[in-house]
Amino acid sequence: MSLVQIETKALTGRKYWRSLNELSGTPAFREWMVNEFPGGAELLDGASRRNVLKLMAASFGLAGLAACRRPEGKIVPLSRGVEDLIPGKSYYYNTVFTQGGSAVGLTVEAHDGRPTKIEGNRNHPQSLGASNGYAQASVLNIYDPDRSAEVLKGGQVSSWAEWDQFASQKFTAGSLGRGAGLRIVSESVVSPSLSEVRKSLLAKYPEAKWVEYEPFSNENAIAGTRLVFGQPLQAHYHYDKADVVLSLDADFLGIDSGSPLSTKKFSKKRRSAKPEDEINRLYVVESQFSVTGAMADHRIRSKASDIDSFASALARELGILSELNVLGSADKVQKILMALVRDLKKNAGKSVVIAGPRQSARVHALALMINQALGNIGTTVTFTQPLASPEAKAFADLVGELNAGSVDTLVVLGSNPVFTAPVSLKFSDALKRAKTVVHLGAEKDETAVLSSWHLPLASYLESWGDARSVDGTVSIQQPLILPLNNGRSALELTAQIAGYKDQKGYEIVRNYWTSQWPAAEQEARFRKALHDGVLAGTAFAEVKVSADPKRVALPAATAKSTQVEVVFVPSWSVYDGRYTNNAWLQEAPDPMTKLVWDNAALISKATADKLKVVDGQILKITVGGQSLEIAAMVQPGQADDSITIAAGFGRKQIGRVGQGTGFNAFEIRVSGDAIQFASDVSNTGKTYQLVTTQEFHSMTEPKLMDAIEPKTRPIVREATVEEYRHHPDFAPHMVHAPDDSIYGWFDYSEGNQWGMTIDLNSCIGCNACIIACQSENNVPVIGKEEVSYGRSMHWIRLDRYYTGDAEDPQAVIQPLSCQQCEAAPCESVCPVAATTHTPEGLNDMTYNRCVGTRYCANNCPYKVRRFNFLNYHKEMVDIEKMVSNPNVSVRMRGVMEKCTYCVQRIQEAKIKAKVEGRRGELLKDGDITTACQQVCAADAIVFGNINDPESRVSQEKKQPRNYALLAEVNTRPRTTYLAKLRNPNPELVEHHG
Amino acid sequence: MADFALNPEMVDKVTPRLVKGNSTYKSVTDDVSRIVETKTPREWWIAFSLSVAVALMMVGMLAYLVAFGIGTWGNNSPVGWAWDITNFVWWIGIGHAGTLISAILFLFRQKWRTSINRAAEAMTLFAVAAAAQYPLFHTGRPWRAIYWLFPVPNTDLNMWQNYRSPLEWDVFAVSTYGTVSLLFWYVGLIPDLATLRDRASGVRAYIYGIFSLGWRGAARHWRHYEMAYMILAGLSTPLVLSVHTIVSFDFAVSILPGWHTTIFPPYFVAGAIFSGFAMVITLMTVARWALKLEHLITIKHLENMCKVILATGMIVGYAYGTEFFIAWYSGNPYELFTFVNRAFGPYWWAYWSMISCNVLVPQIFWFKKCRTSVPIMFIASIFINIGMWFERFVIIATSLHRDYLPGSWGYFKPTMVDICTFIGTMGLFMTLFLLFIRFLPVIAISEVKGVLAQEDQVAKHGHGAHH
Amino acid sequence: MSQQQIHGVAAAFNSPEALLHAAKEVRKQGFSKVEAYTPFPIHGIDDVLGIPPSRLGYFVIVGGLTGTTLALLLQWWTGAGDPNSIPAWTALVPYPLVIGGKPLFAFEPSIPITFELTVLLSAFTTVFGMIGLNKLPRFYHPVFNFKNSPRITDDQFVLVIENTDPKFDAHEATRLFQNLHADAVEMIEE
Amino acid sequence: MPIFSKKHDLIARALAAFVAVGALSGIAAYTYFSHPKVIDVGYQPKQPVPYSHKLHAGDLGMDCRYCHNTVEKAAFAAIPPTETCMNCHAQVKPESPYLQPVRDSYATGKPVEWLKIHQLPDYVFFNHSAHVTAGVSCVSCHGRVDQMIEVKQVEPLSMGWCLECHRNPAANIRPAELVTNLAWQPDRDPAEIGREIIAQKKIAPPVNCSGCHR
Repeated sequence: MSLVQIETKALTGRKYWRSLNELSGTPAFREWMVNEFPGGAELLDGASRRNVLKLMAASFGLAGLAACRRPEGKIVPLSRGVEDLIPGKSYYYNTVFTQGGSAVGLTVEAHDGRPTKIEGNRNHPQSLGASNGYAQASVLNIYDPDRSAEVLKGGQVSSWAEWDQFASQKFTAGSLGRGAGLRIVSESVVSPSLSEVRKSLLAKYPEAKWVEYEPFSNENAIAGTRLVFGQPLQAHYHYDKADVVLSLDADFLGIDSGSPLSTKKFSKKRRSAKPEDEINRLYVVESQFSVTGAMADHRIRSKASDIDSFASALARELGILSELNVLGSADKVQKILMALVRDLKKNAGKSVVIAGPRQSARVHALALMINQALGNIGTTVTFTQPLASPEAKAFADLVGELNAGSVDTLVVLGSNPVFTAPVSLKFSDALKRAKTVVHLGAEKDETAVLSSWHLPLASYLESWGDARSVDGTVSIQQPLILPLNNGRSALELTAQIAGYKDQKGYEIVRNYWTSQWPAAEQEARFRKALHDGVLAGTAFAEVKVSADPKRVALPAATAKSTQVEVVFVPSWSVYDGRYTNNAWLQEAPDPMTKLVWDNAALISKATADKLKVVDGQILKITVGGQSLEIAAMVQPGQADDSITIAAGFGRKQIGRVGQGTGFNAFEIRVSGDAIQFASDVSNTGKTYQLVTTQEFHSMTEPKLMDAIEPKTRPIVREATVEEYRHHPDFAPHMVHAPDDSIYGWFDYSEGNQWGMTIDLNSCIGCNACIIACQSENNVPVIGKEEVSYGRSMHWIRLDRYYTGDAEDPQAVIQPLSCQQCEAAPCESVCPVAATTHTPEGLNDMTYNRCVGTRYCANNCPYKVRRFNFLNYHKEMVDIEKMVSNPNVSVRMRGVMEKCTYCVQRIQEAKIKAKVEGRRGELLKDGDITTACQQVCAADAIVFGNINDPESRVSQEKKQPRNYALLAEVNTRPRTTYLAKLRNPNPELVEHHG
Repeated sequence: MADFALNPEMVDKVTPRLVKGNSTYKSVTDDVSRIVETKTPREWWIAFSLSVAVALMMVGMLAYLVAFGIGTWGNNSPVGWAWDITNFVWWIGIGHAGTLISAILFLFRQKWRTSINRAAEAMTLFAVAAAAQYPLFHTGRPWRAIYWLFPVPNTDLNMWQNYRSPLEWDVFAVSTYGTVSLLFWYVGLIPDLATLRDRASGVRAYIYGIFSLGWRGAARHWRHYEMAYMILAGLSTPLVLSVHTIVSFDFAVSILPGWHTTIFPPYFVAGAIFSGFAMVITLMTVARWALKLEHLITIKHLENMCKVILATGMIVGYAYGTEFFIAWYSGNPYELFTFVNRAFGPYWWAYWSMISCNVLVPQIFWFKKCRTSVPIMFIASIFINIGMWFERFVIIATSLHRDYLPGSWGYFKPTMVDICTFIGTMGLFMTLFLLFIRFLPVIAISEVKGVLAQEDQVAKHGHGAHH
Repeated sequence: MSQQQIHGVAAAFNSPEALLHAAKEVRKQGFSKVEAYTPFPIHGIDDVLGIPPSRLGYFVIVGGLTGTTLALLLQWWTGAGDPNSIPAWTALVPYPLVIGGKPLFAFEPSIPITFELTVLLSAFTTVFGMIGLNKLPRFYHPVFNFKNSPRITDDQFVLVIENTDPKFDAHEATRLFQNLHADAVEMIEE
Repeated sequence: MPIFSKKHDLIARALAAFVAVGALSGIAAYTYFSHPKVIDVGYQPKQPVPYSHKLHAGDLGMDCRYCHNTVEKAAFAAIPPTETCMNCHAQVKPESPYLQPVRDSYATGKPVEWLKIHQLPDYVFFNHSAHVTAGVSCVSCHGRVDQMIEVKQVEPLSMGWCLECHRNPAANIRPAELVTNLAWQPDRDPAEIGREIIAQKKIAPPVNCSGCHR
């Protein structure tokens, strides 16, 4: 195991900028510059000015010939070689990533000791090779120049030595006695070795308490199982066995899923290989438009607080409840409900009803009882013991103890409760009553500044540990680099406090596991665990349960409220605030709103009209006496009288990236509940610039002229399963494609020919491909202001269109990257031949030849080419550059860039084949996966050799619903789409004419 | 015919004389040379300082642009071209009138061209100089573009240009156009430079002497000279038509709705002539007044130009109509939307500005009163210049901002750098033009004398009397 | 002043008609080496002085065709030539690249550049041909010694009987011009 | 009096000729001197350690891959860690003052900072393993390193130069096991041998852009 230590101090000197507003120098002039010359104010930055001079000298100056020689370069080999390490080659290590109590196994690519790219671990049951956006972007966090890198004592710079000195005195029986005054707050503990160390800590201080706290937890789900089965359980939903899925406010394909597994399973059942195939049917009842809602065949727009009534009504119809149907009069909903009941009954044992984490224990219990009634328990819904159970009450009790003054020492491990705690608890005030507060965190965050000691936290890529995923499978968390910020892990700090026998992360983890194995096998088994990324046989056994509905004591249903509800959800980009300083995630547009660098109060059009508010105006929302001013955004599909706010934005103690982004939802999250009611919502009349990456949201043209009826463009092609069976080739037949050339087509019948299909029916629009591509291809981050000009740089974008009713639409999502047209319009217009075609059908983009006329982008009908309007990379702090993929050129200003099907991976595979003596042979599936394909949990993206009839991409292209986007323009794209299918309940299909 | 010996007054009534007053060879020489030879007036210095200041602003803006990138302009994705190419096409279009007046009217033996052709050709050159800023500086890396766009033999890269690209055609067309215009202008200047040489003394005589190449007006020289001038006129005529045709190919060869259309070449050429004549009027109405050349640049000249404007304005208006009709008639939904979007989409104001200035304003030239009123034609010409700028903006920005996939639609807003760069090119143009009227004969002296000689003959012997 | 140092005898007239008339007379007297210097081209003077039509047009055709050929060669060779067929030092190694699925060379997209280069080379030939045929630049010429010569570019029409004329006789020429009512007559130095 | 005398005409002509000749030779000189062949070929910086390739690779006959051990496996031909030097020099010439930097490096762990001679721009992705396994010898790009006391650049490493071989590789292809034999002199035409190997191994070097630029 080799680790490379990198001196970080030297790397964090330069300035990173997110928006030009931040570049403040002489205020008045600078302000003028920013206002008058958007996009150009970095002129005033000292470093840039030097660059200008250099550039001027290089381009205009008549430099002597001697100066023409390239600058002196150095080769600095290691003093002592590292066994098996080949410089410049990428290495892969398995590790595990934990967030919000769920762990996903990963395979991390490292270049010369720098982790650069995250992939899912194929061996891990929660990943199966896929991963999500957070995991993808987490690699950027370790190179965050604003990450906490110093021990702080009372806000002053201290050192680990001083801390160790302090700890050796503090954490002794002499000082803490039986630990009555010691309280530890952590995130969900899913690490077996940390549990072990915790055990020893609590043994040493029997009166100490350890509280797990998560702002977004699965507490209600577990409470639901307790209600129904009398014991806390973790439910597992097997969408791959379900023909009908009902989601009660569960965004199980999106934000409510900690792992890619549910998407993997769901898409398995969603996939259609031929017209006869049956696909599943998804019903979603929800308040905000989630990606799960976008996949739904039937989506019911409902206030989140009304979903209890819906669940009750459903239970009553299924004979579980005897209460009256309180659903009310909404005919449409009633009609869907009755059809749903019949559909569920028909598919008894082959359906899943799942409630979302924001719903109460009662709704979860109802969902479980419905599953029980349908015979789903044990088939599509199984249970294991729960992993961790953070309870809001335990945290509230802790605050009580703090306020009572009975807590002497509070240790906060790796979370930021001052920011995330329910505001009514006044945690920040309570915190001050503890004599000593120790905070171990990755950032100098809100909790850090109130603590007596702040200790830098080592990331999961920098420290040893382990983690259990929800199904019980254990993975060893294997570091790829020594802590860049000189941090320690929660495991190590706990061991220090507990006086555990081992103090180093590696020893703790290794000894914990090997001590359970026979001595002879220890080394081999540990090595295997590291190699595989999973510890075989650690999955929990299924707990067989059955409930007797009559004995379930359901809490009373909450009455419907006419008040405006506020629903708090974790953000797609920053989760609970832990990624607020992560530029990749900030810049990835929210899948549905397409909002970047901000959150907003999402409201329906009707609610907006009622409040007399338009997009970008600031609302004042008051909940339980606390109020928040937040920009409003009208979101189609949002339930009336329901406001959804993504949490995690609006942080005050934050680095340069997250500074000034969004609004802090936690300011009005009075209690721990996700759904609360606003006592007052009013328009302040103030405005705020919300920036989205998409300005027009329909495939139907806007109506501009009375005489001309707007047309709907055949972009995302969609049919019901029924229609598909009648017209299997409906998609290609939606337009007339000429497929003709005055010159004749170029011959691409020989050798490898690259192609791609994107199954619009599988794609859920989760953004993971955007971030994977960004990470793989060194795609720059440009900041809110640049995005607002329309200069987004993502090589793959997700176009989201609404169809149907303006207030209650359906949504379709289409990933769009370079289509690698055989008759590429971009190529023929480039005056310097910077974009050309390879014999393998790739549309090459030669950055170093490009002079930046932008003609190619203008002539691209898909608008997938991206131009470096400013020097986006130049302003990166050196340490952040360490995240770059060395196999891809970093593009300078003035150069066009775009997707190349990850040509660096293609070339790497080809060279590998050559070195292995397979010259001239066709490459097979598996030799190359593109970054977007690899990350895709839905397996919607398939890349491969279209000259190989066995390849998956060839197979997919043979499907009748395969179509080329804009085939009518005769570009002959290599990327084709598989049309989207919907599977509506035949009872609910309205037949026209 | 000789029987109808007409007196000069009668001749003037039938075909108004192109040279007014009691002009003689001597007076023509004096009147034109005097502008160059008298002490530089204060007004010129004021105008010149102002122009230079504005031109320097352009230089500053371009330096800023080169230093920081195209992002200092408002261009974005999808609107990759905006003010840059709009301004380029506008300036190139303006240049066309000069070549047209000097070449095409020469071939058609339109004698009225002689008083204005020199200044119009100069305008061509300076407009091309202003336009030429954009093809270079609109690129993201002009320091590369400046030599990668030309077929320079190279051993280190082995790279050549892509000759399928309309932008590469543009490189050839614009540089050829600039070069040939310069040659044409210079050839025309040679005898007049000799005139100035012969009147000057000291350093000025040397300078004019060097540039006039030792011209001595020998009959054997005039023989080659006239042949050369005619060939150049013959070459320039198709050239000027080709230049805007090729500029229009930048759009017509693309696949963008609103760009991909076969009507563009004639439409662009007509538009170029239209805007060019408007600019000639703008400049000449001011110049003839300021330089007191009303007897050489007569109302007759201006009226003829107004007629050309009326005609080309109607061609342009017809093209606008045809575009719309074809968009509907072709049944291409993308095309139709693009045109409806031009007129009624977010850029409706640009479209209707274009229609008002280019189609409605020239209609006043149906009236002789308007054609012969200098203030009216001056104001109208300004409107036409604005309208033609909007035409290019409408074609470029509105087609780009909403094309095939609504998910990629956007909107363009200019920045201060966009605006200042454009204003700066006007400074460059004016600077060059002011230098021109200060140091070079604004009217083709020898040509006017040739016309004068013929008119004298007419006056003496009546129509068609000679030969 | 010996005959060898004399370029010829110059006479100035004040109108094209007078010049034409004088030229006809001079030619009638059998002088062949006669040159006229005028502020603008005088219609008919070529015939009178026996100056043959300009050959410039032929040069231009050759120049133009060279442009056409060069343009087609450039576009064909750099895009579709065989890179192995030419040594690298020529700096003319072509690079055939597939662009937009189009053929390496096609006539249609080559038209604009071919046209432009034809015009460009034609124009160069025209201008430099004219300058060359006129043997310009020539800053010194004997005719500039004529005291009326600065007015050649203004309003004087000058006729010169040159020394090289076999019939040249300075006195006779002077007398002839005086008879033709020239404004000024002068023997001019070589 | 004329403005210009006869003398002026002569001066003018001489000046014109001078300018024309000057401009032409200027262009020629610039073209020549700015070419990588002139700028880069012959680059021979002073290295921190006076290491002689001639002694090691030539006279002692050490294989290139003893030090540059990753050349068949990776894109980058590794520069050996100090450790590799010390394998021998712990015994051989352990006291030599020339080896002081090496011993220092070994003792302190601080690397020896060698100067890079064969430098490609960052946007060029050259892969040693792909070339070496195809049978392109070290000598094709690096010259007779076994005869250089101090290494210098002998080839321009320009794009045109790369393409020459990519288009017509036969002359530079030899049996893969002979790539480090810099002095190899086959008894028949090397290009013929190259052609045979090309046919047998199906060597088809890319000439499209993404072959080298990514």
